[in-house]
Amino acid sequence: MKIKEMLLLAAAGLGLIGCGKPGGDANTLLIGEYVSLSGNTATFGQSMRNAIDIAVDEVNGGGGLLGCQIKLIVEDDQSKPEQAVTAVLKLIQRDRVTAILGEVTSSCSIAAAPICQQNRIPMVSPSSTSPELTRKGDYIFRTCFIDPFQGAAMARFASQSLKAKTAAVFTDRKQDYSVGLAQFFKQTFQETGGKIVADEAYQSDDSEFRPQLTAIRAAKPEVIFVPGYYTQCVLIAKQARELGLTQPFLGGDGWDSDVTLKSGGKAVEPCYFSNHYSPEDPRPEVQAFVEKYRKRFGVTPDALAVTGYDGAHVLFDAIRRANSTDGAAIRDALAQTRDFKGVSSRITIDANRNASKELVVLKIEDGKFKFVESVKP
Amino acid sequence: MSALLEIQGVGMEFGGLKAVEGLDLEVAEGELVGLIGPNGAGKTTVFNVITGVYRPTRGRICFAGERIDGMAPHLISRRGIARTFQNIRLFKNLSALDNVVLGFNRSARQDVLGSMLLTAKHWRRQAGILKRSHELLDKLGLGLAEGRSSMELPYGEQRKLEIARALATQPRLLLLDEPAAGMNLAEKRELTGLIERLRREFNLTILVIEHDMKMVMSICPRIVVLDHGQKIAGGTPDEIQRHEQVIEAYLGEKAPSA
Amino acid sequence: MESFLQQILQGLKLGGIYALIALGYTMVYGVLRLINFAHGDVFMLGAMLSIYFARWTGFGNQPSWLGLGATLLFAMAVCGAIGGVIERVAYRPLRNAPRLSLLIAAIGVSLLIENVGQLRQVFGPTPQPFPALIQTKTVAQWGSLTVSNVEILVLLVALGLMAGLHVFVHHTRFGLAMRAVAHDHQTAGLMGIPAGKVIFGTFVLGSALAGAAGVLWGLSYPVINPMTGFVPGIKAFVAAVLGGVGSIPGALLGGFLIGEAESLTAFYLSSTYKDAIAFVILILVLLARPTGLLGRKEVEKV
Amino acid sequence: MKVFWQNNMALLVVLLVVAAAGFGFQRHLDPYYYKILVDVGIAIILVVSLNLINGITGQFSLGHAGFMAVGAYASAALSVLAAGPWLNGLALGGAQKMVVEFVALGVIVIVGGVAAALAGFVVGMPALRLRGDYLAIATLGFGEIIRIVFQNTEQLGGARGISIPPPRSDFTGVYVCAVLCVAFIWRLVHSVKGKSFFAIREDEFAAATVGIDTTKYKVIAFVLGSFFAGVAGALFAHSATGYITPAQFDAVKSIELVVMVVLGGLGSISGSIIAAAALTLLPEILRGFAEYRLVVYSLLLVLVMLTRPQGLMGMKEIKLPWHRQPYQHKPVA
Repeated sequence: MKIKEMLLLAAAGLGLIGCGKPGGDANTLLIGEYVSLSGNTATFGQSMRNAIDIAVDEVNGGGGLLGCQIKLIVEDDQSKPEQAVTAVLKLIQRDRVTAILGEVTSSCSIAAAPICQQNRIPMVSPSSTSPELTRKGDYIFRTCFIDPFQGAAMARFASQSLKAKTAAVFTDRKQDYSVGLAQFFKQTFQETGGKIVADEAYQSDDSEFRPQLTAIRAAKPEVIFVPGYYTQCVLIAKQARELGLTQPFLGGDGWDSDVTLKSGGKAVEPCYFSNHYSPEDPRPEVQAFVEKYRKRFGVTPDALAVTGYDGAHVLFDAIRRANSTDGAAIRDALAQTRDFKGVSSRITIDANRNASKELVVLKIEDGKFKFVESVKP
Repeated sequence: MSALLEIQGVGMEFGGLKAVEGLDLEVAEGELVGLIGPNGAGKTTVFNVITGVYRPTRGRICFAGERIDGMAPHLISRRGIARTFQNIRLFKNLSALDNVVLGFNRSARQDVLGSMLLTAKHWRRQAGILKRSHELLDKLGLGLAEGRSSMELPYGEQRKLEIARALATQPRLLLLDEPAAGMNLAEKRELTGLIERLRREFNLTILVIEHDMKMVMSICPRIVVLDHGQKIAGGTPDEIQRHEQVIEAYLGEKAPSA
Repeated sequence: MESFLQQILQGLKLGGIYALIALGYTMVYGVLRLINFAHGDVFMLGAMLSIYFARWTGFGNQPSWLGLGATLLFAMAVCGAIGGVIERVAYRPLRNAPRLSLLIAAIGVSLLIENVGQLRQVFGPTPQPFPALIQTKTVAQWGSLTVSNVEILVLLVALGLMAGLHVFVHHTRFGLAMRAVAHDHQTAGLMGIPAGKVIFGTFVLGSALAGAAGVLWGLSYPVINPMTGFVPGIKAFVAAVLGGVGSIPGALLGGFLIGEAESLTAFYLSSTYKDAIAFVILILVLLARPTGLLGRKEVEKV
Repeated sequence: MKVFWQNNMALLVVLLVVAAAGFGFQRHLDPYYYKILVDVGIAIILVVSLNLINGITGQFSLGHAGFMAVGAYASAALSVLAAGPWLNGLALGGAQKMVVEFVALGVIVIVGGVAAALAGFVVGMPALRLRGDYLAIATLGFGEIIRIVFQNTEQLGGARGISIPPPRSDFTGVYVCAVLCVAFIWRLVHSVKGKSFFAIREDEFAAATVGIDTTKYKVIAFVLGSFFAGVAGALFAHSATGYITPAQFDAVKSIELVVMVVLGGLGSISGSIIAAAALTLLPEILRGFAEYRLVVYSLLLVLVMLTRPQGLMGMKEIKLPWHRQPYQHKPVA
């Protein structure tokens, strides 16, 4: 009796999930997107999702792709790698999507990548920078630069452009992204003759950074490299200034956000960080995107929005060139992406399925992001 | 042959409050001793000290020639002292049978692995304990109640079940803390008979705290009186009834209900 | 020496806020034996709603004492109300349920607040800047040791509120009733104390303090998102337990100790293992004093 | 010996059915459902083992994810350093490969479990002196310490996580472990001596006075619970993706597991199984709600608690008809 009830319950549960109708009709092209809409990295996921929405609307407004309208199916992964796997399986198995976009964080992308690989569904991650990701297989691509490039670029910028001899590093030990950037920054900075005088750490959930900053102050570095996300970087900058640290900050693309300017105020100046684009860049494609994004969402697009937008367009472009919804064909087209004109820069996919693209160094000055220089791959 | 239980100069203090002071008490094998005194006299504290709930602040307690003060409660139980509680403390959500089975715990020297794999040896042992538990429950007239959870049982049966659980540990000394509390006259009479019977059948030595003077006087050949943590008298029921200090101690509170 | 004092000062400020949050935990625990998991989220709401309040009234644009006072009062009132509603809707029906069920209801409420908060239509997941209700200034400087007005303010408001609470608990009828309920639910009921009302009042009071803590947090760490409450909530909970859950001076002591422990370990021992070391200290303290520093030892009634 | 086989026949049959089902599912079941089923299996192991500690023995642990992490990382280390390369070197194929990988998974899983059990012992010995919420905080602390240590161990990938080579824990592997976990814990706590676990929860002091070594039983519950948490961790680490990061084992995960235990009913093993399945399936069922998914999820959680404060099953158990009863109650007259 009880068992029967239980089985009925379970069956009802599975039946409910079974409602989703797999595949699309002839006039729609299904693209899957898995992203963190809840959990700790929801703020990043939101940016990426917004930008991809714009990209899809553009393509659909311009007549669609391969004669079809793109239908984007977005699944939330709660910022958890194990949930990312489930979300991707659902997109592939239930919805039968043609290709997949996502995720922001490397840990979620790395967890989900093998699923795409096994099912021969091309996956493009717009912003996961861990080198590990694209080693998961030949269907896995990314359209952003990787940790070593970014970390090394900032180290060279510190020693060559800023002529810094000493640096402090302040790492978010909970974020793979931050740990990766810090490692390559330290390596390169030391190779170019610099010295790391302080190496401190925090965890993403922290709010009080003064103890570590006091230690950094005592080491008297010329620059402070903070490879974190803006959610903490703003607080770090504010507290550092309160403690009388006047050195410039260096950072990665995690600094790029309206939040940095709005909440950081004078405290985040001067700061130099590597990024995918400069919102000041006069190129029309940049200005068009920035304006569209501002109009729709009320804020300046951040790094994750820009990479999301470019990632989506690189994928759509590859599908167009492949002229097919076949996974292998799209994969080959993706691999042959050369000098794609993205908002961030020209994007070329290299032999390791990583994007070879320019990086820009921005400076925060007068409440704005100013272009300083660009670094070629 | 020395006494089964020897308490020498035991004192128990709680942050300056002396609950028991310089208590000497001997209970010989096979005796049935009553422990009485007004509320707050420290009777239950004596039980708690004997069963290892508290480590006495001074003095020594020997059981069967072995010092047990300061020993962990479960070790004292395994040496042969069992008890019941003033406010019944059964395992409420477990069945009556399970409560008794737990008393047999000590004799079931089986390992965790055996029970997980359900080995033949384990199965046999388990059957043996169940058989003895059934028998014990029958003996106390609880046979029909065994499948019910202990908190559903009527009050009188809960009291008896607690005694059954204590007996299952195969004690030599049984400490009963107000076994007749809350019982009606008929139940009390039955209990009196039960205590007598069990004592003979299980070869028990019993120390009993009881407020019902009539009952204590009728069943206990020897009575010890506590007041303010000190022993003020000891002797046969007749001697106690005439003892001046005892009468005084009780008048200070209320007349003994006899 | 200056660095040492600097760490002590940071620890005091952080500890003051932890203590304010911990008070809510400890008071509710006292009357209900419930770890109110949603408390950290009420704290977050205090900070978050203050942002909207300051924006709406314009207090955020122009630093002023009036603005600060008004925002603080607003946060306390609104959080008190929220706390009351949560108690009525989610906890009261479970008054006689097992304690852990109440805990799960609290976790559910906590998740609900966080998830609703993350919706685009509500707060959205993006961190929002907390307005500068007062201008941050360095008010004292000895060598490299700097003291800012925000730090002084946070400490003063936290201590003031705690002193107020102390007076309230020890010198009002409601406070007496609260202590009676905390001491023994049933007896208090028999003595004619309306336990239901007292519990409700305690929730309102504790939540109001969390609201105030939210504003102080916003002033010190001016970036707020819907998940902001989780970590300070857990830390304050730890502080309450460390001090001896149920004890108001314990919450105070626990809060300051956690604040100092975090601050000093990060500076002197290891920033990498800071949280781990803080937890090791906590566990060692608990092993030495299994009911917290100022917790009442529950004497087993046999 | 005959009794032993009689007692274990049903279990063997269930294990064979699981193996057969696993074989079938792998070929014919939609991989999305397959993955969810595997997740449910891992959740069952975690929740039932936590129920042994929290529900059955009444010790409030908030650190289960930490022990899961120990199992996951110990097994990961074994796979990366030894098992993975060794299996690769064998270059097997077909059925042979399947069998060897299954056995290798067994060894890996046991190593994960033993490592977690050891951690459970080291943590449990001192911590179990604490009661109630104090124990909760201490275990929460231990869980966080374990996570932070892994986060800073570069050899195991640190915050960047670690990729783990095959063998993979498939349906068969996970459900064999789940069935054994449920069977062992069920048999233990419903055996004559195992009733002691319940007794400690009901009244720790009374339990001691009937001769139960309460410390020993609490440690057994903690160590055994940690063992299965480690087993689940090892299975989790070797699941389809073969990639773990320390952040997956944070306090939030521990809280999630406590929620499942209480929702199922404290002390009810069948309740734990139902709750593990229900709360793993629920977010998937709710996918239709898009961004409101977790709002609905938390709302449901509160509503269930309000309507069923005892949890779904209370203390009751669903007993299988073929369950061989060690206990025979006389019928109530």
